Amino acid sequence: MRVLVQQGPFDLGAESNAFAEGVRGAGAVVTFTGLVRDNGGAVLGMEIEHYPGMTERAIAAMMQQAQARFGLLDALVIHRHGRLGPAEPIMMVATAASHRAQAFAAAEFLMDYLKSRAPFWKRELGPEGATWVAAKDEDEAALGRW
Amino acid sequence: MRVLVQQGPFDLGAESNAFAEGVRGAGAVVTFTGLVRDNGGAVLGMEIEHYPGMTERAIAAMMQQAQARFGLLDALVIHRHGRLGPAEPIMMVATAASHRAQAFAAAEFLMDYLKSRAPFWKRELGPEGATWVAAKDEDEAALGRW
Amino acid sequence: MIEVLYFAWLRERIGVNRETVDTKAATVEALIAELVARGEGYALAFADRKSLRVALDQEMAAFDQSLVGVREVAFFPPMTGG
Amino acid sequence: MIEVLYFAWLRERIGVNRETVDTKAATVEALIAELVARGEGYALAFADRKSLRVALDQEMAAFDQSLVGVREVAFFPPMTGG
Repeated sequence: MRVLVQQGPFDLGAESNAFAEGVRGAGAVVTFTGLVRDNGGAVLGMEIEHYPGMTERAIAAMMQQAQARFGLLDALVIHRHGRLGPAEPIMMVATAASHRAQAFAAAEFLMDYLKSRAPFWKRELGPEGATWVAAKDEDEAALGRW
Repeated sequence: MRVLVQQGPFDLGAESNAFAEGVRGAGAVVTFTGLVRDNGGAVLGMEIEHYPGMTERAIAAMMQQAQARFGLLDALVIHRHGRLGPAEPIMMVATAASHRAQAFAAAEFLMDYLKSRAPFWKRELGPEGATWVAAKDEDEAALGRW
Repeated sequence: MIEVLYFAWLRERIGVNRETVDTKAATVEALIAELVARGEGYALAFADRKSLRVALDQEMAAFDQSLVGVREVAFFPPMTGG
Repeated sequence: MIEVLYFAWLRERIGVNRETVDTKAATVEALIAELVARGEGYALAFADRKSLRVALDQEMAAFDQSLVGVREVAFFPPMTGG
């Protein structure tokens, strides 16, 4: 299992291949990639603040929970911080399991936890300045299903 | 939207990158990759038979359903047939949507339909010969949730 | 004249993957009855109706469906894709 | 002495991202009360308790939790990762 918290971009394809090739005996690999939406030109970019140290700890804890709960064979989380342009990848999750149900569930579990329990704060850069992204009630509610 | 039914291997990473870069305005991209499990050496490979013509039609129909239902911005299905070795990728699905819930749901929907409604038949090659893979009740049941 | 296709273990039991059948069968059911009468391989292939699926012109169909206007009938076990 | 960190709009309202605070506050609540007394920026930052989260030594915590042995307290709004 691997956690990368970094400022620079990552290569979704290269990471996906390395992850899939590095797992032994998996039948299912799921990846999720979050991208900066441009909302029809209204978003010029994004700035992501984080809490160094706690971020890595919080994500590692989620991954251990996911592994125990869904019998994961492996998992990967990459999350960027700093300034990002429109359509740039923000983060990715990859999960590997014997069967598809576990791989999907673990990826969704990790995403729900990353949204609301990993110390990142997003600010959208629009034509009229920067706005902190508000946490959504539905994201908090999504945790209720686990 | 693109369907590829092919004998040769595909490059998960290259396909993932091309897919993610080709979608405009997406916030979420999910990929699923199915691999030949080796079951601790019990599986020496796999042979996949399919129904040329119907396969492409059936998959295209599923993709249109998924697009309408989950508001997909794009989708990709690649499925191989013929002879595959252990750990080789069998197939992949990619979905792109504005938000993660739709991208995940659409990928799971497509996987459930591909398992039970796309005309492929798998045969596992083991040390004692070839065995047709039996359809699982749980795969049929999985369709019930949509 | 109808083109009949067989896949997976149905193909293996019958011994061919496709054949042209001269038939006046009005439904899938009637066609199966004709085929079963051809011999042991066919009888074995069609024995377990719960494990049998049929497509008419590449669309999934029911056994009581009419063959009027149908050019291609395919018989196969439950699919195992993905 | 406790290291206090602020993130996102709490950091902006207070004007610093971290500071060392000489305090005898027994709980998070008590620490917040001390900080709020420091001025308008702090008062504004801590005004909406529903939008406030706290971590003690990098673990999420509740406002009534004790500060005994704690070296690092972080205040921030609900997280928006992923």
